[in-house]
Amino acid sequence: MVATVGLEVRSGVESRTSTEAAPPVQAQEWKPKIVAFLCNWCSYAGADLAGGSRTKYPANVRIIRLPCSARIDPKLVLKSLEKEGVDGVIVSGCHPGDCHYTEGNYYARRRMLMFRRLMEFLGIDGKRVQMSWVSASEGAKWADVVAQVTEEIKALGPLHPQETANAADHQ
Amino acid sequence: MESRTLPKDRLDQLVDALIADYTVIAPKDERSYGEIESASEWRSDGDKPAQSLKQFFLPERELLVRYTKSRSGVELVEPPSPRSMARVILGARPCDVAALPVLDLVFQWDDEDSLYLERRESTAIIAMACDEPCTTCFCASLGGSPAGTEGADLLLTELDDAYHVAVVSERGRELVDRYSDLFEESSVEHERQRVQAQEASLAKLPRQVDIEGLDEVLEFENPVWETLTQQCLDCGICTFLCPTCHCFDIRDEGTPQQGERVRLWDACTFPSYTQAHAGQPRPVHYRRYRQRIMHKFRYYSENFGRTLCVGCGRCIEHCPVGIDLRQVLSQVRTG
Amino acid sequence: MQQITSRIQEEARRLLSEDLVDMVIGYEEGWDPSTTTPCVVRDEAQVSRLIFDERCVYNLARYLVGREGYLTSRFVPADKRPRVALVARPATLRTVSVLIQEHQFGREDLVILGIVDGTASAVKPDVEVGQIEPDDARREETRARVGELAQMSASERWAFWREEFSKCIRCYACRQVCPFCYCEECIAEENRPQWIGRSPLPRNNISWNAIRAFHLVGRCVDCGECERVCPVDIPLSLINVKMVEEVAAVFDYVAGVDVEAAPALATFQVDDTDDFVR
Amino acid sequence: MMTNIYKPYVMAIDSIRQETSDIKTFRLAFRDPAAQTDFRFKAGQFGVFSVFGQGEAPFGIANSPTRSEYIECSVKRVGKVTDALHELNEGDEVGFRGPYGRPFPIDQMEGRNLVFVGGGIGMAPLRSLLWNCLDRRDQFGDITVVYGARSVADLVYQQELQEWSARDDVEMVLTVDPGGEDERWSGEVGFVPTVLEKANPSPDNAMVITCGPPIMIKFVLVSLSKMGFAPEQIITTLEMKMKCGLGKCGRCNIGPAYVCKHGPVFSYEELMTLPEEY
Repeated sequence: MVATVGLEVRSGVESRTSTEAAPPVQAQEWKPKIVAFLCNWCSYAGADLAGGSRTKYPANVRIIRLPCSARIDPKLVLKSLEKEGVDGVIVSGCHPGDCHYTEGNYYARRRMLMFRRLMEFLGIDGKRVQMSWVSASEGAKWADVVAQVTEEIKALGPLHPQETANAADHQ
Repeated sequence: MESRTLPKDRLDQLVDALIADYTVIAPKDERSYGEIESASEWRSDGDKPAQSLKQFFLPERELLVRYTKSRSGVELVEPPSPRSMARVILGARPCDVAALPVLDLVFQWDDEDSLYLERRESTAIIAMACDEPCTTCFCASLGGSPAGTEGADLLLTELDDAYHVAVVSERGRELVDRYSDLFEESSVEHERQRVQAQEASLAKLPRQVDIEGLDEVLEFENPVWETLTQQCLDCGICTFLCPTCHCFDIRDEGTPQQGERVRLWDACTFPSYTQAHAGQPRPVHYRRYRQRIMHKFRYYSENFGRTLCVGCGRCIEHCPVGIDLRQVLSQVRTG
Repeated sequence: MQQITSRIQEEARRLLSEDLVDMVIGYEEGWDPSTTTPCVVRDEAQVSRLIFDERCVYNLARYLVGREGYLTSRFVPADKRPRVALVARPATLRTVSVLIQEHQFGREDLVILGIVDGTASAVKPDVEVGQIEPDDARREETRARVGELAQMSASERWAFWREEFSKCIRCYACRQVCPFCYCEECIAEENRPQWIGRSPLPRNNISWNAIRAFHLVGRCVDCGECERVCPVDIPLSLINVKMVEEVAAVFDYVAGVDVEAAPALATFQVDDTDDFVR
Repeated sequence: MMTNIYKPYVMAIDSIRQETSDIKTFRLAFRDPAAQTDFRFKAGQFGVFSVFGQGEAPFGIANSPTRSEYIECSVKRVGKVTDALHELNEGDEVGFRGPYGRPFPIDQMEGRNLVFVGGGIGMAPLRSLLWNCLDRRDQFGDITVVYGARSVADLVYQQELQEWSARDDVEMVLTVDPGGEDERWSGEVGFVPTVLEKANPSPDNAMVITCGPPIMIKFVLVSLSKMGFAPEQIITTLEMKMKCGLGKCGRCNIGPAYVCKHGPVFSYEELMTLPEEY
């Protein structure tokens, strides 16, 4: 089933200070951790369908449900990227025209495009902030999206301290 | 005052000797003082940096205590005592140095703030007299001068071929004795050059402001406050860059399992400074700016006998909208 | 420049004497000859304080908005707000256009004594008091540096900005000087939850500067004040100008050019590009 | 070697009592018994309590020094730290720094009649002093307590109110704001200042100790002067925002006074010399 994490971001949640060097990556192969913000009506239902029909897809993703893709405020994406263990974010909503609130995904589309451009200019690879349209019936597509994004981010390497150390980001 | 002479060609030797024995902090660029690894990193001729020495005694973020929660309960770990790191501040301007004894008063009041005071005890200060005061300097109005010795252990004054070294404190003498081979006895000629150099720079001081008896004149009810600095934007530049402003916030950063309780710079110009559930006693700008002036020029001297300002002029130089404290102090007096 | 000053004083005297406005927001001499400072003249006899020259760089539109803004103050009932005349540089004209687009106040709420430089602006001054050269040099230099940064690799840019933002002391001057940062309570002040870490750690500073830059997308008119006032010289204009270029390229929109238009991120087209969406 | 004055004691929550819907009283015991034995404080002093990870907040110590085998504080759920405190359970650990501030001038009160005037959670510091006086009852004259809250459900320390009412050496006057009463309520109905005037305690050889919301204090002071109480006879404790509690951080500075060092207990005479900023 879909493991959901309530959007309960405890205030002041910041793990270790970044002034200390983070502990070395565990011995076995590094696995990216991806936060996925799903709109409740389409993408979350799609992810639920994927889980319900036992579709296999990488478990690197932590899903957070929100009423609409327009509610996915870049501060949520920023807070996720700030977390020491997070390496990428997926924002997913209904296909244009299907939005339960009619135009939410249109606003989200513009907003995420500009946010990605800003992140890229600040030096965070655009592949770390991905967006997708997944409808309630597209369980399979959701599984593909997660698989592809996981591969892309695995190629980019970890976003946090180790990343600046061994600069895995290749252009 | 006892003095020595340091030939110019031996300055770099002195700096390298200090770097070998101490952590040496000196002006690095026009932005801030910083730790230097070699004599070349010290920018000895420019104006005072935008940031003062405050950050080396009251850092902008300072660990107070680190907490970790385990099954046996919360474990608190204190930061290591700053006493362990011996430091020398080199080439500090007299106004920045004079600010430290003013700050000592509040941090010694009743409960001794060990984090601040141990840093003070473990840091020797070699000041450098100013030869070119800026257009915004008004140290003389606060009893200081471009060659002020207050708070310094040694004061260097640049002469033609050497530096005049005034030995101000016991710690200064220890420094001079430790590197005695670099110093020479001070000559009458050097003394004459020092007096002449210091008078020359004093003459270059721009228009000063009259602080005499200001603390009696400052009235809370004076209507002039309401329009005095209406162009102020309530940012934190004048308080953060001020060498004597010391207000701070205490916050926890981390998870309930582990994290740090830290002290952060804060500013009375920020609306959130006195925001409380019970209400906001200073909701509008003029009440906050009035507190800034009253605290620095009246309340601090009523409590500690010293004005909380050294006339360095940073709040004037860096104010985003060109507010000049000298003008504010003269207008609030005439009122 | 001298006759711009006299034009401003002349207009101010007329407006105040005929009781058309309650105040004129402009520039006056500072205590130190090298500086000027914003001023508010309410009395006709004081119009001689108003001046204008190359030292007068502040974006005075900032004083119209925000919690204590003359046209939006939370402490003054709407019907008691003053009638304002504003001395407006070219960037201030564009700023006023965007603020009107964002319904902060109406065009009729203020009299503008404008100094123009030929750049496009939806809002025209009520009285044109002078012309100055556009600051093309600064603009070109900023654009060139944005270009340089764009050539770098992602990790080089990341290193560049991480170094720049680690200097940030969180004095919030960039926010306080910006006419578009008029929120009653900024997200940086929220502590339940604490979206932006309060202490000046590199990662908190990056989040602060990123969210501030994002909140200006499609709004910033590149008046350059945030970069000018930064006490630790962070090149903030580079980010703002880059996003101005992106918004222009992707949505063919420039802030402040059309008062009727909706800001870029406050509207949409059904056929907006979504080539980046899976 | 100087001690780190910001390092808190670690306290375990011994018991939690739900006083009202949004007020809880916490009874805390030092984890380190040695710290418990040599811990001394006086009625009217406060401590800075903290929930690790959320922050610190100052609260008056609500129990009496004569019963100091523990520390009690009553906390109203209003903000980030108080929210976190209300989430805690018995056995959890919190931080405590203190005791700080100037206590009630109990020695000046000896041999005098005492009038306690409390409102809402303002009863907490008064409770500390009241128990202190009751444990040395013979050293004081008449004791009158006028205490009110918005409604019956908002009255704190309900059992103790009964206990005090049952005593014959204390005159208890309880009230709720108009509309706050319920069918079983037998006390007064009216705002504290009006009920105080009705009780009309004599100002001769008397002192008043009052604490409550600022609006209540304002009108209580008016009533007290009408009843002939001189400013130096009236003692209050300020609910000013404090942070370090040690006179360093500057936050509680009003006029020449630092509330955390020169207060929080002030006579009304002293308060009148301070600017109206609390």
